[in-house]
Amino acid sequence: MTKNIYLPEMATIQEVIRETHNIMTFRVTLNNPEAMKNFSFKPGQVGQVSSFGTGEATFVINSPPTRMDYLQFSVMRTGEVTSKLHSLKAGDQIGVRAPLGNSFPYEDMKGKDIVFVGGGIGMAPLRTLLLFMLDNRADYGKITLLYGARSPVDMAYSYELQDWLDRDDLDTYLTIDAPYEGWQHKVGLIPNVLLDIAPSPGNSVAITCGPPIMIKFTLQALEKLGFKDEQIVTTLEKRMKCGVGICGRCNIGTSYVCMDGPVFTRAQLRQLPNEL
Amino acid sequence: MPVLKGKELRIVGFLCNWCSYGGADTAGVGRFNQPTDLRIIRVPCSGRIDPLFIMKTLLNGADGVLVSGCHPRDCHYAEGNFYARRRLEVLHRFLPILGIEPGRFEYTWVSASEGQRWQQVVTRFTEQIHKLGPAPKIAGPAASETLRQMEAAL
Amino acid sequence: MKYQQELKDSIRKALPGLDVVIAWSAGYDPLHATPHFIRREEDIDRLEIGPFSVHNLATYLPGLRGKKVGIVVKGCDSRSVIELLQENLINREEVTIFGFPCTGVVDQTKIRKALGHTGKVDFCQIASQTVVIGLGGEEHKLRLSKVLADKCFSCQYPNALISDHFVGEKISPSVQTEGDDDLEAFEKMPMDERFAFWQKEMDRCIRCYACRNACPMCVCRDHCLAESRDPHWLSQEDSVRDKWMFQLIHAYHLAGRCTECGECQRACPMDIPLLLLKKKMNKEIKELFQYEAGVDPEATPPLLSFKMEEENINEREW
Amino acid sequence: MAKVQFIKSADVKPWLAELAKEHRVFAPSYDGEALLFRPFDLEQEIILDRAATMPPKKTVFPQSEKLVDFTYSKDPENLSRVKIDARETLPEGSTVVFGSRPCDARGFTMFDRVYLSDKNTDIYYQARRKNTLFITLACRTIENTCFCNWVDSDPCDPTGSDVLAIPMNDGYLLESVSEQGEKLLNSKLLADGSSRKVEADKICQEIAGSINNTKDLSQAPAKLLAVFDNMQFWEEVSAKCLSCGACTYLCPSCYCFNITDETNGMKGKRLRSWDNCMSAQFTMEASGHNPRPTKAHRLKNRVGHKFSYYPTIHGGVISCCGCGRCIKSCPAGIDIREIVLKAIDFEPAAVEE
Repeated sequence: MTKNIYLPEMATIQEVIRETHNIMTFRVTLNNPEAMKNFSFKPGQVGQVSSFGTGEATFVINSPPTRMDYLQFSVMRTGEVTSKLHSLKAGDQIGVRAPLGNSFPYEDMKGKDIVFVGGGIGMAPLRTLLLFMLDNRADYGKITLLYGARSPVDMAYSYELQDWLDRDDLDTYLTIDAPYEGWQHKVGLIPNVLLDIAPSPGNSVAITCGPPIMIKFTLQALEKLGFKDEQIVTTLEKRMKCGVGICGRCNIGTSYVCMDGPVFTRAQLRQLPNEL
Repeated sequence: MPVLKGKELRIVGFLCNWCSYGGADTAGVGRFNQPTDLRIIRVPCSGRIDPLFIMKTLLNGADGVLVSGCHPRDCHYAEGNFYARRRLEVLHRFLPILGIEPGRFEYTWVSASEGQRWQQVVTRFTEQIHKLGPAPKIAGPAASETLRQMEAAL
Repeated sequence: MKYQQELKDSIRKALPGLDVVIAWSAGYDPLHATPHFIRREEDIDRLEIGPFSVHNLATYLPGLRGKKVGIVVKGCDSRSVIELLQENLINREEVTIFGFPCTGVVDQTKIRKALGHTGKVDFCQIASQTVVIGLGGEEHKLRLSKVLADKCFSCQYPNALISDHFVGEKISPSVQTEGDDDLEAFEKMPMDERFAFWQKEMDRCIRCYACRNACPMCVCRDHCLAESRDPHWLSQEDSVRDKWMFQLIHAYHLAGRCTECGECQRACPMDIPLLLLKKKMNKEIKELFQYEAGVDPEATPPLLSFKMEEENINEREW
Repeated sequence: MAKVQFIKSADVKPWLAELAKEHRVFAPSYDGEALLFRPFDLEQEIILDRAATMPPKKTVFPQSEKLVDFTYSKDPENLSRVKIDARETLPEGSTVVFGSRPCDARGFTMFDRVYLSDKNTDIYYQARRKNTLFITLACRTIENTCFCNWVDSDPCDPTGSDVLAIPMNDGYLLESVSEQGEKLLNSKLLADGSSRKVEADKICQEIAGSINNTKDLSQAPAKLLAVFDNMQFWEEVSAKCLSCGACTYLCPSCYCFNITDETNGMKGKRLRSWDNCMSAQFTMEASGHNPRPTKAHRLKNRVGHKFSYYPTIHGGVISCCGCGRCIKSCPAGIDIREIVLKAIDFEPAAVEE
């Protein structure tokens, strides 16, 4: 029997974490124990999460494949589906169609230094890869994380940040846009802070994700630091419905973000027509 | 208890908060006998009623729609019902082109103190709808599902 | 069209001060014209006006705000321009209006109906009152009056009601009555037949919204509630109820604003008689408020105003 | 070896009535002024001498179909818990479409490459596609808007059909194309047609000769990409576009859709319904950002998808079957042929300034 690509797996929300005023994190398990046990994905892959009656929306699975107690999705409230999801609580039922899309080229990154640059909710896709790498620490060189948000209260995963800061095998920098009482980390826009930190492009890969305006200037900063197009990885977002390359809306020329993405290197992006 | 004999019909009433809803309340407090076919939706003002509410109600299978607001010059918001009057009159005249009998939709004014008048309005409108009988229904699975749900809600 | 050259000259003179002039040119076959956007001198030569100039070009105006736009209008189109001005949806100083005396436009559906099908038209000539159409090697003659759009028979405004440049001599409205009054006939039908009629007609709607997008007064464009999830007026189901409801939304949002240009019905690829709903609405508006949309740039549409005592509303009678 | 049968014109309806005992049968007949593929009815006049207003797209790809049925129910153990039961709803039964045109039937082959790819199978589409048979009528009249010969097809093209019917003066020569099609040709109303094969071939040749000159579109994929960033080009060709969905919804090869949920009380359904890239909502993101904000961007995608992206992905096959309905039914008279040719002929102006 061919799999029905549109029928979600029923899943239960195990835990809801309020990250910021508009971001909530959901830890979910598939109801079918067999399906949960056999579930496998690669860092960077996404899922279509549905609240039945409202619809589906696309989120990255931001827990790493190395920690399979639950699948984690972080949801920023922007539209109809995300608002509905924000009203859900532990024990509620949702639908999940996952994994979808491509993943970060984590195999190619082995042995390299890694620079993560995340802004706001853009930290979610980085988190899956970051944790995956930390769980396979020996495979990678120096890992640097720069995570920025508007203000301390806009920082997601705040409960994990101290761990990351404390780790010896991870250089973590946090930044906020404007000074804030009690803030002990960097202040300034992500691209500027990135130039300050000035990670060496030598044997590095930079992975960046965040709002479009931040991406734009971060790419410029990376270029200034000497990162080549092949060394920069980012993720794209588009309105998606089917998630499997059929419904026809997420294409940029011949590339379908839901199938060929969401992860692209800057070199690949340059090959695409300009329609972001 | 229904005043009228036979099966209840689906009648929807859009009542303004300040006058007619109060009027209906007054009628209730005064224990005036009224038919029970009417389901009331309270709105802030008759001027809030988009005529499309009424069209959608009728297309979804209601047998009748009654709108009641404050008497002209008595609107809580000064002029809401003046606008409403124009819109509703246009709708009243437009509906027959769709094959919906003119009497299935009426609008009137009842103040909060007019419990007696409310009783008369409801009774008269319900009688009028019963005379017309159940409204013709749109065929098709989507429409019948709505009807089934509506039936269950009554 | 005898004023065509004069119109071209007039446009040529004005073009340097304008970003674009919207007119018509020949379409994909001899039976069709198409909107023509004149940006350069050489584009002017392709301009053609005549009985195939069916499109109401006023539809494009709200989307071109901020540009200096010239527009060629038939009498009926000029009413849409006036209505847009009335509602402050376009700026008078940005629009240059070219008018001409219109002697009527054809209704493609009527031609198709008369000839069976019009897939292979070789040529079409219109001489005085006769249309000669070459169809797959055969020649067909039709009386022009048989294929003119219904709206042309009752046309009160053959000359643009508002214009900066008017070419040709103004003509007086023709008082032909050859067109059937389909609304009157329809209103003789019993209620249950009307109800059944709409169910049947609306069933073939494909929800392409050509009716809406061709309508010069449907100015919400990309923000139409037909596609809104919140509020959720319409479902995505393929149901007569939703399709019909959309037409009621369209009709009611045009109450007191519709100039009866007929673009909704002309644009409908399924030939659904949508104009009937608008005609009915306009008839009632006219009776109630003695108002016609798009005639007076200073007038306020009737549903945007009120009178303490309405002469023609006797709601207390019920 | 294909089965070749002959049917007299007068026997067509009785034959369809026979087929209707086993299948849902659709044939073109008038609904108002629109010629549509409607359920076969002996009382209805079948119109075969002109192209239908709309292709028989709905038979395989309904305007709106249910993907999932779901029901909410309170957990009796714990009333604050709501259980959801979601199940798929697959289409059943078989369908025969009579009188589709070669372009109509070929349109579904554009769907096939996407819906039944090696990566994914759309089982709803698959169920209908497998059980829908096309008895396609070769075209004797070539309309002004026809251009199937530009896109590697012709008026007698059997691609995507199960039976090809060639109109003769006294009836139709029926040639099976697929095995399933062959099974349809067993009626007593049909007679062996092999003796008339030569005559039919001649008719096909005549038709092919009468079609407008073909155009070479092999440069289209590259040329359309070359003008991708030239917004002035796209603004000019899309100036008269009204951004409605008539072209896409009448297109035999436009396959995009939307997925939405509808609820009614404790029950609901997930629907897949036609969507079109001409609509601003198509790519509108929840944040308010729209990668295709104007009609110029959207028309570019439609033309680009058909004549550039799809052929690039799918071995050069243009995702347009040349039926011309988008031209004929466009309320603004946009001619897609003109746009493609304009892009092919477009020479970037010599370096300015």
